[in-house]
Amino acid sequence: MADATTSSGAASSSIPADLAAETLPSLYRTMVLARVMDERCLSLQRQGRIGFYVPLQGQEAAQVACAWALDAADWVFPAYRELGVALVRGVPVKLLLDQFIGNSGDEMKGRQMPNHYGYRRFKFVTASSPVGTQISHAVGTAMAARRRGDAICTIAFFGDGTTSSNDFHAGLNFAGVYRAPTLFFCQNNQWAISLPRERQTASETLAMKASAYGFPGVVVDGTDVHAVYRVVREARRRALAGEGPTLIEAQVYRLGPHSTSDDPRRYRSDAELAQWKERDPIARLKHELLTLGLVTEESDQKVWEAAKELVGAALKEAEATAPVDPRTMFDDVFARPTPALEEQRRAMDGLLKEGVVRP
Amino acid sequence: MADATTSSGAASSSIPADLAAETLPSLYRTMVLARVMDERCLSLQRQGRIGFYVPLQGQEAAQVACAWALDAADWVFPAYRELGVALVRGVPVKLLLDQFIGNSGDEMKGRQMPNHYGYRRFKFVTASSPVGTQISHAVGTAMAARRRGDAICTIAFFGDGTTSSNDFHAGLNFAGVYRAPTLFFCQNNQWAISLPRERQTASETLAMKASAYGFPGVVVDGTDVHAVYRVVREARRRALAGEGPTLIEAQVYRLGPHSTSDDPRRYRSDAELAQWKERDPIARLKHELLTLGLVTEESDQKVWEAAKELVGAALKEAEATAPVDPRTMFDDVFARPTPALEEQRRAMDGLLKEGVVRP
Amino acid sequence: MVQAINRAMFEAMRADPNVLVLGEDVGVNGGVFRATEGLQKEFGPDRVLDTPLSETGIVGTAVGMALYGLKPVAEIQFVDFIYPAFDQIVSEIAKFRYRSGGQYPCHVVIRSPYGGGIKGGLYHSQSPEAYFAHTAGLKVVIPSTPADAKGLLLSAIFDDDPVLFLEPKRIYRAVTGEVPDGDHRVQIGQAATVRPGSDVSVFAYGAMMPPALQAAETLAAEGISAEVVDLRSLVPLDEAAVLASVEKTGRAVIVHEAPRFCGFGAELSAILAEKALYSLKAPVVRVTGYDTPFPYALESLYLPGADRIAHAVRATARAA
Amino acid sequence: MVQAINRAMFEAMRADPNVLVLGEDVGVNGGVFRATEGLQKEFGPDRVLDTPLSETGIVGTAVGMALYGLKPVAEIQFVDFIYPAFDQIVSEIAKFRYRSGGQYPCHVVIRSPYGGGIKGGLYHSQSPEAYFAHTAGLKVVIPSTPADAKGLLLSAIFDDDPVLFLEPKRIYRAVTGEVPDGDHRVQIGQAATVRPGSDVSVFAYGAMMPPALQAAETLAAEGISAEVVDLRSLVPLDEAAVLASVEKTGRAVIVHEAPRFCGFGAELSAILAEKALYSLKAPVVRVTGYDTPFPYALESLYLPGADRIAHAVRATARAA
Ligand SMILES: Cc1ncc(C[n+]2csc(CCOP(=O)(O)OP(=O)(O)O)c2C)c(N)n1
Ligand SMILES: Cc1ncc(C[n+]2csc(CCOP(=O)(O)OP(=O)(O)O)c2C)c(N)n1
Ligand SMILES: [Mg+2]
Ligand SMILES: [Mg+2]
Repeated sequence: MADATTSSGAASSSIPADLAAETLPSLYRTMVLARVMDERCLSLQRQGRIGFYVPLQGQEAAQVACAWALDAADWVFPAYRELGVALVRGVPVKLLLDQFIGNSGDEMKGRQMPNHYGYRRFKFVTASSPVGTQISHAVGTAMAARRRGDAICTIAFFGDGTTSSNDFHAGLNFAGVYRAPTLFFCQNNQWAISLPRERQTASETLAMKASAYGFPGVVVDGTDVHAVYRVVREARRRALAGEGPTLIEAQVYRLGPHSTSDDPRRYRSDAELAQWKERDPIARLKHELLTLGLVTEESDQKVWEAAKELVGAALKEAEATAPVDPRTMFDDVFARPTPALEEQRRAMDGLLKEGVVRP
Repeated sequence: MADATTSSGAASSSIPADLAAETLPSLYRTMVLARVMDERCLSLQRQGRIGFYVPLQGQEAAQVACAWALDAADWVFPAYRELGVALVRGVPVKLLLDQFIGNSGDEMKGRQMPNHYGYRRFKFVTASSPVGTQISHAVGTAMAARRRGDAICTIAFFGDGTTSSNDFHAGLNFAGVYRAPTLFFCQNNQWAISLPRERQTASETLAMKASAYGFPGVVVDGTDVHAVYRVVREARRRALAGEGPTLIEAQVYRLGPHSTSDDPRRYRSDAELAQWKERDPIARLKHELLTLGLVTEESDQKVWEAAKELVGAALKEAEATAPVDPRTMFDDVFARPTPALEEQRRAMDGLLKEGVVRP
Repeated sequence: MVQAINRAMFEAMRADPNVLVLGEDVGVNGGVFRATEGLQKEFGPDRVLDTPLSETGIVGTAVGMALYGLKPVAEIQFVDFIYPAFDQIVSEIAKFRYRSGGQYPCHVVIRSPYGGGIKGGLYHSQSPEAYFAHTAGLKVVIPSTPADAKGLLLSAIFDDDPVLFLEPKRIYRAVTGEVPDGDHRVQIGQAATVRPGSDVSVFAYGAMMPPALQAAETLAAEGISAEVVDLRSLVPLDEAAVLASVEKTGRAVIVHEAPRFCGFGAELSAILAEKALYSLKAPVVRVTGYDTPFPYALESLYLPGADRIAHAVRATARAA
Repeated sequence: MVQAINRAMFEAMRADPNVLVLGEDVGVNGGVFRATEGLQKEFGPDRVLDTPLSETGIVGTAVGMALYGLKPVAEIQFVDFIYPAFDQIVSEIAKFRYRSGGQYPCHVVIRSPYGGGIKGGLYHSQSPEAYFAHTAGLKVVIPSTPADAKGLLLSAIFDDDPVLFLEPKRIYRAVTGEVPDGDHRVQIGQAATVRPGSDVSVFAYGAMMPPALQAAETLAAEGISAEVVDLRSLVPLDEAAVLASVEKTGRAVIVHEAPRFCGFGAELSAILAEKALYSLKAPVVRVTGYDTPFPYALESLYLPGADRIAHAVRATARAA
């Protein structure tokens, strides 16, 4: 989606105050691409072509509009569900699929489960699985950038459940004390696996937790790209103006399962799902584009087809990419392997050569 | 201080709405006893007769009035500074001194640093050093008691600095979600070692952090026994009525050093100290008692002397108590020592008998 | 095996109203591996608690419950996520009885799936048993069969001490076997000599038992008799069984998934170097995970398999 | 030693504006052991940060700073309080470079006083080095002299990898010695044979070095020649030095304060049992803390002292 990225806010350092009508189609295309990839990956997982997948359906507007309001120089600290953000940052689809497959094209070198990626050049920091740990990283990076005099902000993405984590508390508290230029973007998708939002915490909103740390919290409709964009933009302005951090709670809904290992019918009702499906962010934006005359049913069809083609071509490439070299297992534990690691590498090599073990 | 305990609220299960005038002298005597012990222990530490000490000066009113509002059946989860609470619960002075010395009379069996004590029969749970861990314990115990149908509450004591801990966040969040009958009693003594309250967190008050967990927080003047008593009593009523937890921020001042290892002149001004010394809670209550005619300068003199005698006699006893038996080192790791521990005990015994090591 | 674990919790909860279960997704959802399936339906949401997403809170509140006399069984969804609770485990659970002079036992059971083999990558594959085995005051138990899983978990729940119960998720469903009904208990602290042998002792536990046994089978055909010992309990360790085996065979191979350096195998080896040196006819070899984080794509190379184990046993049998 | 550590931080901060210090009470107060004394005065509160009371936050923000290219030196006031940061250390610091395919090095230095001997009881005396040594991706360094403390800390700060730098607080002031001025570096990963000998190898580190050396002195008078090796760096371990010493002496005694079970000594012993078995003339003995939490009143019995070490070396020298 070269188009989405180069024309996106991410590439420009002067971020406009509102989402201009002419950017909407580009933003929409990125959302569609995310949806198309999501569906493709779910089916790849069912076919055993990738091992695992975490879908983002229902959260595309929140992610894409939020990322749109950032500068390319800002640092993003994602969790595992931020495909929409990655696309806006410019991460090529092929690279993501390499990661999902875990092949030699994967910049994570096949070491992580699908969805746990990061790309230094896109200022999109490699995610881990333990929830919340990225929150205090984002604060530290923001403090470091300010020390260096770099006019950027950092942003941590996380879910409603993650507000219960240790790092939510520590990270937001440090951010408040040091007035770190950090945005905390909480996608409240109503569920943390099987735990509904209202049993995650007794606070009325998640946004109001910010007051415990001395800075503002804002609730925003995460299916409304305009609202999300404006809120993020204002938070970013505050951050760079030295006014401190902001907690943003984007209210969305996870339309799919938590991951391909999850069956949401065990814990939530079809009625609830149906209700939220009516607020599908992609349908909503499409409706707006239709109204504005920026898209027709036919041109929309083409947007979807283009996305499918893009993903299909990238997948073909990714599946043709060689597997990871076993010898790389011992790299990057340290900057240079220790003698003990070199010895273990030789031992494994020996086992491979003798045919005791197979790659 | 048999008197202070038996006549205190702790011993009775019907806790009066207000501190009756006739209980004030008894409450005052407990505060004086705490102050006397404190000063004695500071000097014992200087003389090398105990290894370490954590004083409570300035926090007597908050602690004693709070404990007064509890029932003997309630469970107390202290930190290391809660001498005033321990005295109200009825812990004998001799037993505390045994702990400070770490002798064979110490119910902790000489295993912990001074000030880290607990007594099951007084429902005063043995403290550890890592700050905050007791907060989630108090929540779990409250949930357990409710499950058993026991009409009690639990109370966690901690300082302003401890609001930054992981367990503050986890404990309060669980308490909010499960509406646990727990009181969170934060003694904001303005300092966490050398860090002033306003750099601990950017929130305006500590009490307001409760709203992040969906329950009320209250600020109270911790030098005013009446105010503290009333606030705690109401929080306890709420807890037992199923209305959930309360966070109480008692504003006090640590008049002494953080511990005998600390020199507060390195980080705070004499002026600040002098200002707070004027609000010494003991002087304040004495003034009230004088006004009410419940004490005279002469009878007050006697209160102090009685406390000194009590402490002196207990100290004599405690210092005459035998040291701990080295063989006990291997007890209580598990309910019954494992074969490996028995082997280590035999090995140490052998070393002792051969004179290789000395107790 | 996962059904056996589920049965153990049913039995324990029926037998004793003090037993309760708490953790993330353990209630309505029945646990992400279905280990707690059906419990909430039978015992209600007050005894099978779906908790907020905080391991600190899960373990911290479990401690408070245990202090009051309940027997909480806390689930950590993957042992890779136990670290937010590390302070509660190491500073509190392991030390409560000791620091209070015996006044406050703290019999929390923490159940958690561990280990590789399910394509879980760095954060859904770890084997951190050595951390806990090094922590004085904790028992550490790892079953390798459904019957042991049930028997050891029941023993753990009714033990007087805190127990970390690590479940080899890789063989949750793969390994089957008879599971005795009712209050079946397996005593904690006893190893099982699963396959007697005379040439080399192989020590393993958890998900490493199937490949260890498979290796022994292969080697038998080659005329090498491997004795395979399932440790079952790392703390307390059945040192007598370990020493007896090596005194017989004179040779030892130790198998675990965790990285080698300072892993549990080091302790076993050190015990042999101290107490069985004169019986040793060959170097003590460890077949383990490598000293790297757990790699996703290369997990089958990272994890000890039957071939690697057999290779090491063969070399050990021949060494002189 | 504490002054040497202080000097190292001054040197590093003067040399490189990317170095900063953060932790509880490290600024105005200069650290509870005065290790950071004077730093805030010279470098200001933006480079020497007094943090809120959260080890999670200290280490988590330090990670973020390191990702951006700073070189944060985080102080954990006592290593007993490192557990709230365990998740950040084990899940994040140790694995960042690896999981990102080398894109994100994470060179955080964590300094922390460890060990007994100051009447600190359970929570101001622990020696948890084995936890970290078992964690792939972390370097673990423990100096025993002021010169090494300075040289190793400077190396740690300018290393490309994360380093846990454990300081033997018991000898912060007790042990003195010349400290070279300026940019004095001691390479991480090299042991020091502090006292050569021929009969028994004694391996120790940190605060166990003085009693180990004292024991060697006592034994020399008895005609037993003990070689005393200061490991200095547990990860990477100078395995060559360990093996060379035991190949020479044929006998080994390992000393540490931490509990024995699964302690660092187990790894040393296991390396010997695997790679030096045929050189070993006597069982490998560990002189360590007992497998209990750290006791307050009995700490002098708990901690290995010169007499206990000498006793073990004597027995090892005589064993045949
Ligand atoms: C510390 C930790 N505990 C448990 C898990 C297992 N887990 C993975 S995602 C998840 C729920 C997260 O919910 P939320 O923060 O709302 O994010 P969402 O998945 O809804 O986007 C859980 C419990 C984990 N990854 N990390
Ligand atoms: C987890 C942890 N980190 C650090 C310490 C060291 N420490 C002991 S007390 C203290 C300050 C506590 O401040 P506060 O909570 O305000 O309580 P106060 O001492 O003022 O009563 C610190 C940092 C500790 N005990 N536990
Ligand atoms: Mg969610
Ligand atoms: Mg305080």
